[in-house]
Amino acid sequence: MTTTAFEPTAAPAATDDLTIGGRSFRSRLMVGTGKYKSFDVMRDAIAASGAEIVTVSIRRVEIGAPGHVGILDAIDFSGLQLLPNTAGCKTTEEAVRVARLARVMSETDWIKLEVIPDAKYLLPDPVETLRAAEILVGEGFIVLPYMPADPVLARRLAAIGCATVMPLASPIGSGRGILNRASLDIIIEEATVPVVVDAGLGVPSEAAASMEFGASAVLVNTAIAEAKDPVRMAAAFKKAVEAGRDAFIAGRMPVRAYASASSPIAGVVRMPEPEAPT
Amino acid sequence: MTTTAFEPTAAPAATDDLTIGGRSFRSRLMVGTGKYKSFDVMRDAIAASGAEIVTVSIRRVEIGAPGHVGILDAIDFSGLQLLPNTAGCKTTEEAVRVARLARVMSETDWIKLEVIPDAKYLLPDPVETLRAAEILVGEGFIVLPYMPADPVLARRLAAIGCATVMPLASPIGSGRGILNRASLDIIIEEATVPVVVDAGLGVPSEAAASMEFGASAVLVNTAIAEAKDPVRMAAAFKKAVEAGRDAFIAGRMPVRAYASASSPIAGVVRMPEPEAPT
Amino acid sequence: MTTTAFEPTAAPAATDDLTIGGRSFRSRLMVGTGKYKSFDVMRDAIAASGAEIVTVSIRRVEIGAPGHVGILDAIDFSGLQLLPNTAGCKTTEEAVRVARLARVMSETDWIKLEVIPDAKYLLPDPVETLRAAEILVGEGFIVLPYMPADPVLARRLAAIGCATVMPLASPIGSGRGILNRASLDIIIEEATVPVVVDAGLGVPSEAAASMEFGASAVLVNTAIAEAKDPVRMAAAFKKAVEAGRDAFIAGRMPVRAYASASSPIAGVVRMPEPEAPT
Amino acid sequence: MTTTAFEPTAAPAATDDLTIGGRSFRSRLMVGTGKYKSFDVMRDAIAASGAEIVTVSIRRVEIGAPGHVGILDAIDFSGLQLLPNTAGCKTTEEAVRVARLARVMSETDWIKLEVIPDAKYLLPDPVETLRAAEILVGEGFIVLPYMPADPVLARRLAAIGCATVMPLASPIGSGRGILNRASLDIIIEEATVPVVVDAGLGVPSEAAASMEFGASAVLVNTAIAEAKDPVRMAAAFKKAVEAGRDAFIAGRMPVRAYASASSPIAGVVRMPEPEAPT
Amino acid sequence: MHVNGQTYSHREGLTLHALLADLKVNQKNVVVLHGDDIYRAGKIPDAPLDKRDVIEIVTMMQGG
Amino acid sequence: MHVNGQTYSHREGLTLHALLADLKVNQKNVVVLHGDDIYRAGKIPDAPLDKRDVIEIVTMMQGG
Amino acid sequence: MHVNGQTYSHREGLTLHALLADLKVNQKNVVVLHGDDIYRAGKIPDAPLDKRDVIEIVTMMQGG
Amino acid sequence: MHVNGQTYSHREGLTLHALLADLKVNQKNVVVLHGDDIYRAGKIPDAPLDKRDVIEIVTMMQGG
Repeated sequence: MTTTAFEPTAAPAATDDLTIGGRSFRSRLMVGTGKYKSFDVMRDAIAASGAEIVTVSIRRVEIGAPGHVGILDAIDFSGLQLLPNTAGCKTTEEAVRVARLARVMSETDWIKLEVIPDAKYLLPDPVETLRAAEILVGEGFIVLPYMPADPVLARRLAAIGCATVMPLASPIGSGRGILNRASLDIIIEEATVPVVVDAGLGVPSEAAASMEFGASAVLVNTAIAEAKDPVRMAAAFKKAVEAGRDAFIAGRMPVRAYASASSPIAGVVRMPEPEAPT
Repeated sequence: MTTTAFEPTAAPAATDDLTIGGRSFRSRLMVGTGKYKSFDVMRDAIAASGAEIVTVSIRRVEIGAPGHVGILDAIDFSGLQLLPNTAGCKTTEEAVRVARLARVMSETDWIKLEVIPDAKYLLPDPVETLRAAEILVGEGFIVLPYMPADPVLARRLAAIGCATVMPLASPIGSGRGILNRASLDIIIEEATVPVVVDAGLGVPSEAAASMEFGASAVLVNTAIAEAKDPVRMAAAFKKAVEAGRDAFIAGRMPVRAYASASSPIAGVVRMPEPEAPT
Repeated sequence: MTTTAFEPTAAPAATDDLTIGGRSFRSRLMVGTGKYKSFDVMRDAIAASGAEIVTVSIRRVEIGAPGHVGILDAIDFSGLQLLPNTAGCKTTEEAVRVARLARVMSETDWIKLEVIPDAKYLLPDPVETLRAAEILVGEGFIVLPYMPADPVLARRLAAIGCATVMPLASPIGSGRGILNRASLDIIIEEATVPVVVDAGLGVPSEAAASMEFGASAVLVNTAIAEAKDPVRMAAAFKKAVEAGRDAFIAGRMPVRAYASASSPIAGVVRMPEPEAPT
Repeated sequence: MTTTAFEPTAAPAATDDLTIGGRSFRSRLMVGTGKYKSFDVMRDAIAASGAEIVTVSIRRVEIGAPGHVGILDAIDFSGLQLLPNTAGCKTTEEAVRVARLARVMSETDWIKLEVIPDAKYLLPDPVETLRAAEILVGEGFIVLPYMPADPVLARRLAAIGCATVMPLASPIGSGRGILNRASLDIIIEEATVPVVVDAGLGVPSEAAASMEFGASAVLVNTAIAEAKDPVRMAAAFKKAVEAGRDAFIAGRMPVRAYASASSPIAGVVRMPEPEAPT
Repeated sequence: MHVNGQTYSHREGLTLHALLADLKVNQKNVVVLHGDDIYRAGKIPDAPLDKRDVIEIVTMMQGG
Repeated sequence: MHVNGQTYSHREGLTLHALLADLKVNQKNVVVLHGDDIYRAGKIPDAPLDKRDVIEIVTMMQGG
Repeated sequence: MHVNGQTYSHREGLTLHALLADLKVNQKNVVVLHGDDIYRAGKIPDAPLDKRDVIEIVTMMQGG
Repeated sequence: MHVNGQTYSHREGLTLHALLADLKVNQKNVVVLHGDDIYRAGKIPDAPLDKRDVIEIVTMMQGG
């Protein structure tokens, strides 16, 4: 089950693959590995999500805990693109340092850049994120920066060579959904790299909507991990992202101010006029 | 392809079937047959939607048009539940009369009751809809009334024996999405019969959202028929409705005012304090 | 002093008066008298609101309570149009009966018709409201019906001779604001009598918005009575309703998809091109 | 108490003055001077708005246009705080240079800092805005930076000594209203300097709402200048801002999921039970 | 008989005025419904009451 | 008489079958309303028609 | 030299006052930037101009 | 010296291998930062440690 899940069989048109850092993906749903009740649930949820890109974090080992188990001891990530993050870093220096450790640890150049000074809303610092991204791009990383939904910042991050931009829909883990729609629309309109809606999505319909208005992908963690049934919710997000992408490609109907009848106007069976007396 | 579509193979848990008028359905997406460019596109779209309940209308034949082709000449509805509507009827009398014709025509007791006096917004008349529903229920029809998103009216329609209630999300064919969320929430909270969100849905995410907040099913016509690629859009709605229903059952995460970190708080790699000179 | 309050000195153009039941009013803010901590606060709040139409209810006297004080013992309504309601009535019969008692009690033909079967959301019954309205109009009442935001019902209530329609913004006393914007827009577009947005408004900006999108007036009770400072809140609603009405008359700017510079495009001080070496 | 309610001319408590750069203001509505049809309309609109802070721009004189008339030739700004902007500047260098010219021109240290690289949405550059602000604060300017609705950037701008932060509600001149509510809430919650909602407000209710959720002031230009009747619209914004501020101070009612009756529950006149036969 | 929804034990010769007196009703600003007849304060007749009568004595209260 | 909402000139001895033939109606998948009687295709009687009769000939069409 | 972004042909002995006169600039309410020096109306020196000079002559305009 | 942010009392002749042994670190799937040098599990040199050294021993964990 786990195995097959990592090799999606039913392949959509290759022309609709998502390409990041020169690598192609069929799934447009990225998932995180945080907050799961157990590794077993995590494994099954990742499988059910069909995700091909999975985020992890880098942390200090617990000293004096010989039995200490890291995620690599529990999960087989073969066939998946690991996306280590710099979560917890408050400055450019910390983020760059953790990125370098992550690169050696994960044996990939991919890094989800997070520079987040505040703990309450976990909002990224636009200035430090740009600074750190410049350094990491310079060191050959494939940088996927988590960022505020700021179109000007998105342009600058793309301009310096980031592989994607990852604007937030709402605060991390809040489940408040898409609170920045207007800004996301502009970011997508102007995008020269894939736009990944990251953080805040709480239900599959919000992921579907993100794809419908043109996002290239979405990243979901808490909404799956904290669902009552994470595996079923992961499957729901998989379907929703596919539905939203299909709808984007299929081309939505126009929005009308007024109604438009679904049934023919002509030929309705009406009461006849009363016969005029002869 | 068409054939198989009408006999869904992958069956969800029977316990999650939708039951209306004593009949069980696996699909929670009902589709209309209006506005398609061709019967071929309609046929493929219905198949791709996985719908098991399909709406049609009753109209006068064109006199002196010997080659006249009705939908029954073009589409094989075997295996589907036909749902004839009373679209175009402005009064209780007209609706009841068309319902009787529809019953003989379709050989089913199912009727989608529409009593709509105005042409601009095609909004149903609450008083006439209730009157007509009482008559038709009395005549043994299985009545699915199209109605304004009015919780009190919904209670009354259920109380007199309607098989479902079908509140509108927004005006028919407008594609404006869910404009009555608060009223729909109350209707669903108080519902004693299945609540089918009908009219106005424009994209799959809106169908998914309807299922997530507890609708039993949705009815879609224009959003599929008027998509640039109706067949792909039909498949998108199928996935979205399944995703929304799965999410409803899986149980969504709580919504938080603040953020909640996805990565562990402890063990972050921080810069050490500078060593005090010795 | 209270008296003068009921004769606003600064008069807007007489042409913008609100006319209901043949009587003209300068204020477009109607207020209720429920839920106040004291009659003194109520009196000051009504004065601060500038309201000229004030709602009251009819209730059984407490038997064996000789000192029983009704609102008429406490408040001087001279100069105000009393608007007794039928709150608490669940059926047409109860509402008609209370209306007749109210007429004798208040010495006015004005009645705010409420037929509300459920206690949780206090939503009006569309069918009973129409029935009761027909009877009361027939008896010469000036009927202001509280109603769901249902455009078809609004047309019917106006057609049978109601003086206004009073669609709800959200459930009574919920303070949830305008949850029925799309339906209210249609009701206002088609209106042949004044449209009074009633119930659910929680803050002045929602009253201002109602006037901006074309309501003729608003009715507010809980939002004022339950404010920490009801008198200041009453003054705030007064200003907001005037602001919204002024804006409606002044004619709003167009909404643009893109930006439009507020400062001149030409003549910006730019850095000069570097001088070519000579 | 009642008295004061009837004399809105009486100044609000001095404690509610808005203080920026050590100067106190009674009005919380700032207005721009762009886009007016004539200087006469501008003059009357500014007066009707009651604004005490007015924005202007700096532009090159038209060479060879001897009769060239600048705004100072047409409008008497005595008693108003001039707020020159750096509109049109795309880089830190341009903005700093224009700020220095503006300081000499206006004989004030106040500057509305705008660093806007793109013309389509006129969105400010977060990185350049912070850089320019640091330079100008260092030169003793009272800096009011126009900024994206980014809470982290707002904290940084306040930390380096800006006098206010001016997050945008939606793109300049779009009239799209408040599209960043969630971000504005966080900015206001964390604010250590006055938060001025700037750009995008289209109608007075949006200004009132901004004040209700805690903004210290709003800045409006296009919504007044492009109204059909700018002077009446200016008066409407004045009332709306006062209404919103009053409501903020008065303390809004709680929002409830359910209804709460405005009229007494007890003592409703009900039909009696039919008398049992004796 | 019924008064304001409660049963009231009728007695021989009871009239409307007597009833109001018994009940200690503050007659200022009240309206009385006797069967289908409605009387405002000050115009209430001293009508004889039957044991099947339904009486409502109401006043104006706060309301929204 | 009325047929599908249009007046139709009745003639002596006209029957339902004759009418359908005159109108060249493709009888497959139609339903006929004659007064209050409803007949499905194949079961339409050759009923005599009166000049005050109201006839509806309908079929199933697309609809939402 | 550059004046308000446009090239201006410098001539021997040209001064700021002469330039403003040439350009027929209404000097009321203008500010002049000469290199890094900024002068308000009425305080503009009659400085000699070099052919590499950059001059900005600005005023206050409408703006939001 | 500092190990994972905590001060660690350095002793004469301490090496990286000895430190990891002391700390009972499960060396599978860890990465070690020694100054600016980063070593993956299995490639960690037995480098001598100085009392001013900063050591980070990290692994991969859950995260979003």
